[in-house]
Amino acid sequence: MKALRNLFAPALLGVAILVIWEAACRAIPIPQVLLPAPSVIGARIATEIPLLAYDFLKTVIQAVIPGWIIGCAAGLVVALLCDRFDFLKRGLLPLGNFFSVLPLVGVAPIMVMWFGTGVAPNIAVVVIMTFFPMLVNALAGLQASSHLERDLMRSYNASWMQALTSLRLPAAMPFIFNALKINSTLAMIGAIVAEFFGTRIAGMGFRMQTGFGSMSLDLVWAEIAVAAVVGSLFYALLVLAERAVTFWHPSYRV
Amino acid sequence: MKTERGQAIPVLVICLILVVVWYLACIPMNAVVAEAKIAAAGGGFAATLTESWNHARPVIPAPHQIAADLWATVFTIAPWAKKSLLYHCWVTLSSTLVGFILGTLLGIGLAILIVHSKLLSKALMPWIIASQTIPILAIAPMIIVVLGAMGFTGLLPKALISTYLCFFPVTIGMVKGLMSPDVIHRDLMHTYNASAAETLWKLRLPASVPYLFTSLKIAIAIALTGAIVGELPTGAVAGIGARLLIGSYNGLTMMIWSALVAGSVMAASLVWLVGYAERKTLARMGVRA
Amino acid sequence: MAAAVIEARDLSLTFQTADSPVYALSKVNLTVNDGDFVSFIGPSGCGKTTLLRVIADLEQATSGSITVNGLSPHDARLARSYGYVFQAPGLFPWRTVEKNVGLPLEIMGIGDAAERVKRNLDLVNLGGFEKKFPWQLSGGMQQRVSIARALAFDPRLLLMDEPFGALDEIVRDKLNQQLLELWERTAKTVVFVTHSIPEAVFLSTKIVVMSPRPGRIIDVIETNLPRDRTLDFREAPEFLKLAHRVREGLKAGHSYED
Amino acid sequence: MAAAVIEARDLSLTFQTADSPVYALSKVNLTVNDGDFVSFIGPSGCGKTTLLRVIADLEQATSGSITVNGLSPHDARLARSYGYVFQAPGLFPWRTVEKNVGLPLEIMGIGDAAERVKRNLDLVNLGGFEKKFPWQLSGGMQQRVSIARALAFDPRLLLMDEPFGALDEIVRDKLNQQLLELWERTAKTVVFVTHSIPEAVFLSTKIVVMSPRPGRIIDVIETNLPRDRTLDFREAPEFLKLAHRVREGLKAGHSYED
Amino acid sequence: EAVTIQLKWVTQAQFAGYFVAQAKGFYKEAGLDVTIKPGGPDVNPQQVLAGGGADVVVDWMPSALATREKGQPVVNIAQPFKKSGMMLTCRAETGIKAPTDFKDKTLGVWFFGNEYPFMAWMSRLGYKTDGSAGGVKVIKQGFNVDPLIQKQADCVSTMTYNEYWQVIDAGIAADQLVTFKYEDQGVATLEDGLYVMEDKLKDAAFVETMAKFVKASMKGWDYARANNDESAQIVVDADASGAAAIDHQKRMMGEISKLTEGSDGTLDTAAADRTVETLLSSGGEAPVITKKPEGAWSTAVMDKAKGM
Ligand SMILES: Nc1ncnc2c1ncn2[C@@H]1O[C@H](COP(=O)(O)OP(=O)(O)OP(=O)(O)O)[C@@H](O)[C@H]1O
Ligand SMILES: Nc1ncnc2c1ncn2[C@@H]1O[C@H](COP(=O)(O)OP(=O)(O)OP(=O)(O)O)[C@@H](O)[C@H]1O
Ligand SMILES: [Mg+2]
Ligand SMILES: [Mg+2]
Repeated sequence: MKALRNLFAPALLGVAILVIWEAACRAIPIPQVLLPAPSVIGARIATEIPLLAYDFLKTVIQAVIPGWIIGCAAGLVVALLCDRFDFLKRGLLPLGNFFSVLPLVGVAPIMVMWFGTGVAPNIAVVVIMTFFPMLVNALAGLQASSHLERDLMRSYNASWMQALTSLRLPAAMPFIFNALKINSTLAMIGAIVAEFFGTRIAGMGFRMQTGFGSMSLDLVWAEIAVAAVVGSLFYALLVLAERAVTFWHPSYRV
Repeated sequence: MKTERGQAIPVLVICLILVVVWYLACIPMNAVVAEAKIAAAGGGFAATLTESWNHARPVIPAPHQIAADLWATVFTIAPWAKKSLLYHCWVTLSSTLVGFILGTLLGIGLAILIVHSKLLSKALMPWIIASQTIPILAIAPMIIVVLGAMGFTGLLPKALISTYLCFFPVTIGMVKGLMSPDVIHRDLMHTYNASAAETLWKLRLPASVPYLFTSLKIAIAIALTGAIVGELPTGAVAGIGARLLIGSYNGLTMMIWSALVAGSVMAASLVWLVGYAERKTLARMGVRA
Repeated sequence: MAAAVIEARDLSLTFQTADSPVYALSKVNLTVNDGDFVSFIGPSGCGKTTLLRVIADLEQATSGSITVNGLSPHDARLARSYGYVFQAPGLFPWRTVEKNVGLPLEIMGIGDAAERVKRNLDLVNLGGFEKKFPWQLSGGMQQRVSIARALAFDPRLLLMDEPFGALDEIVRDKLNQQLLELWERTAKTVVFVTHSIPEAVFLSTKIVVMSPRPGRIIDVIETNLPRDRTLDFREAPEFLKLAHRVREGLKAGHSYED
Repeated sequence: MAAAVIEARDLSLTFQTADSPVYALSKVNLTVNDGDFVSFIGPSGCGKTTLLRVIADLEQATSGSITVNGLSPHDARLARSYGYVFQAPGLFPWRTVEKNVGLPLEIMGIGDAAERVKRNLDLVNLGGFEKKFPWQLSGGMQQRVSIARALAFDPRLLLMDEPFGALDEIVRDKLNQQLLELWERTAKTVVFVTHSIPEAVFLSTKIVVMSPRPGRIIDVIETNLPRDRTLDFREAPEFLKLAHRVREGLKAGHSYED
Repeated sequence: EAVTIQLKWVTQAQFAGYFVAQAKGFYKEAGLDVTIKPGGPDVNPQQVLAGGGADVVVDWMPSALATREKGQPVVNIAQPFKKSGMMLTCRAETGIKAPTDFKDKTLGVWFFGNEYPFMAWMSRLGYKTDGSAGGVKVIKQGFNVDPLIQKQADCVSTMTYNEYWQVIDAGIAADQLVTFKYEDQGVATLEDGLYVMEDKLKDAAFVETMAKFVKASMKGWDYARANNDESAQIVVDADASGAAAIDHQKRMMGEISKLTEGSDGTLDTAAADRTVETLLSSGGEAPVITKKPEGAWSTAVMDKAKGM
């Protein structure tokens, strides 16, 4: 019941947007090749479900999820290494910043060169995109515990690992979840854009690109709609997980 | 401050390790493209090294090749000439900065709205998230065309793409940050019957500073990505993105790599700048070292 | 008879927690008149803080009614009727001591802030620490800063939750006297939580003894002592009699649980 | 003579702050023997917490020397020689009460955790609150959880910073007695910060009176009272004499600053 | 009069005619103020045309026909390119000698609307392109020839005037390569033509302007053919990215000249019909066009231009 009420407001806004969009497309005939009306897109989605499902498999299951997991894990691990070894923090971290924006456009073709024509380069692009937000957030999060709490762990002569698992990781969770959430959308964008530059001839990005080429803008928007729904669900799952893990954070005790 | 002073040596050591690994990696990675030349040069160890480290179209160029190209495009050409890498860096940087500033303002503004209105947060948040799952490269051409038709060309469309990409991390981070003040502090403001604006200004914003800067670091990196992506549908006439694209299109490996290096250096500098601002701000706020 | 500043009728508050509900307040009846100095005393966890928070509109009662200055707690809060000293100092870490004390003045737009800040910091004997940040202070000093902060805007009603808990006897005695003087001079109404029986007896016109599980009032003692007391008064027989009565009440409350 | 557990010689500690340096400890000399119960008493801000933190290797002295169990504080900390009750509860918000108390046991890999947690929670009278989260407890209850946490792993040396500050007299008396029993039974060494003169006299074998600006020791009083005291003992003339001496020392320390 | 032209791709000798006409003042002579917008992989000229960002665009016919079928009436007004420059380039060592050898080979293909002639060709050859055995394995080729150089593909798509030479530059000698021109395989489609919105042609003034534009552009093309080296330099100068290399542009200019040779801008309707036929036979899950287009080319502008 509560979930339903929570859905009501965004749904209302969504319906409003769609209605305005549809009306605009009818009133001032916006060229179909620029922006198709929602009704047209809806019709296309209805007829292309198998194709959309196939592209979903190719992009989300094969590239987004593995890439997101590897990228987030890598960011976290490097953050932990930097935290553990001061030498790395001083030496590696400034260099880590260099990888913050390896521009997709340049990296994607290189990834194809390095990782071949399969799904690997797409995963690699997602990894590169998601790595930095996690690194930065995890580092900030690891600093988030209070002095008193850290002194307590010191008084127990807790090892670095123990302090990490009992105190610093839990305290870092709000930051880590921020990264996971940001990365969930970045991973979608990354995987799709990687397909623009990749060699595979299936997937949401590929379909969008060829859709452009053949001026099937309705197909492009159908894929966009799928991306939006999938991305939002992905995000919603993370919000639920966040609430379960960081229930103690003041932001949940209004 | 302490870390900065002690940074030079670790950075150098790590760089050195990277360079060595890089050179070593060149050998197997360039084997495919270089094998013919290696054979032509008579094979053997020396030939393998020289050919895989000096191939004109390598899978991965050796560091000195990139350095040479950087030298040629940065230092031997006037910075305003269009063959100069500096010129292209500036083109990208300018739209990055505009996009970053707009994105930060938008991100903070949205976060403030979301924190203050349950209804808005419920109605807006899903759409903000959905907006981020739309691959920007897919709609960028449309945005550019529409903006172009409305008379906006040049810097602004590219900056808007940056904005679109970079406001999101700021919003997410700031929503958390603005909600992070301790219960006792919120109660205190409550007892003063402080207005929402005062609570925001005196409590929520200061408490959100660690979240803000973390978000800004990510946002500025993403803004740069956005600016580069935005250059593609605008005819890729100038900027790092144009260099990457045209380098890639014409098979100019070194041009791609030096553009990549330039982009990374810019990104690292920008992130460093944000980090510097963070340290200064935190010091002014009396945060314990 | 003076007008009732706080009037609680059958006030109950139950916290719902994951495992079992906590009955923090149960059928509390209480009248605080204008100019009263009321102390709450009772074992840890008996609902003193909770009652104070209900008065301050920081917690909503589950049942019963309460008025503050004749208004609902909500309206009273909107009218900025009271100053609250929390049980923990709750200073803003990014503000110096003087900025922390000046916070309510900024928010309420009160002038002569600098002068007020100085006066109240001197009152709690923290002159010279204006520019320090909270983490550079000892626990007791932080507590004193929070007292200065609540006094700074001169509220008619003071709600103080164990303000002197972290202070040594000498400072405590001094602050007790200063608080008493302030109260006499300005005719404020004070609601005060303490664990010290002598402190409660020395300061109060009315002592409310509470008991836990469920949190409730088991005794209300009107002291009827002269307003101008000195510290020596603590040796007087009436004083000792009252203290004894409070102690007995407390014990009775305790016996209930062990 | 028993071996010295803590031995400080000319210990000084100065905090550098943005405006002026704070002389938190100045030429402190102190010997704590095995089995001693030592109380630090002194005005707020006189360096009690700082001294405790130096012993615990949480703060480095600027000059002078100190040993703990014959080791440097650092090595003593590595040997997990002490349990520390901080001035603030410092509970982890994501852990329930029982998990908080069990934390040191987890970290030190001590078995029979469940039993120890239960025993110590009962000791501080918090049976039934095992599953609550810290923010669901009153201030005094949080403080008691942190006491239980420090006792849980049964350290030979206990450093306690105003552990009973937020507790009412009755609970406090009870815990005083229990602490005393524990101390007698296990022959622990206890270093204890308090603001209550009766508490200090009642519990201690040695009372260290401190004074601020600069933080220093102005008197060390060996009580030489029998080990098995009961609460009534607080009426005894020796008790009152000692209390008087402590009070005078405290006043002397104070007079220095006002 | 102001005219904006949107190119299909980045600044290079492929569009030399327009840059030359601009640089040599042919447009100005005709009383035109022309803005040339370079394109790129993300620019769809038809979209720019629909969005009002350009008056006239350079595009390939398949894309234009697709747009037309989607309800956006664009019309070919002139066709400076007579021949297609598209081909498939294979490494000789793969053993490919004829189209019959493609079986189970990996072929790089450009998508983004350029895949249809290829698909038509394959379906004519009887190869499946869905990756099943006995067919060909298709990979999407980026806008360069890396897959061939790195041996990720056996053949890649190239233009005679551009990518082919990148292969050569990469150190693979011409005799190690086998090429198949689409022109020769009978699956060529018309490339760089000029397109405008159909309804605008009703406006005589617009037709007049376009006629001037086409005439001046063709003058540019003639000049470019006659002065290859100078034109290449003009292109390099016009490139704001600083990436265009003079040697490469000179060579491209030479090849482009072969494709524009003999064109005065008039569309060869037979070639256009062949394009339509090829596209209709391409099949696939998203056919570019499903029916024969009506009125997709107009002689109005050329007629006028010839009369000037
Ligand atoms: N937010 C909450 N959620 C659940 N239970 C709570 C909450 N706040 C307080 N309680 C419970 O309510 C009871 C009363 O708490 P309260 O803080 O009023 O006690 P108190 O009298 O102030 O004690 P102390 O002297 O220790 O500060 C306690 O049992 C406590 O566990
Ligand atoms: N980190 C710090 N930086 C600067 N000054 C500090 C710091 N910690 C403590 N001080 C100062 O050192 C002095 C002694 O502080 P300490 O906490 O030891 O006092 P205390 O005796 O424990 O007082 P209380 O009874 O109020 O807890 C105080 O004046 C305090 O301002
Ligand atoms: Mg309380
Ligand atoms: Mg202290």
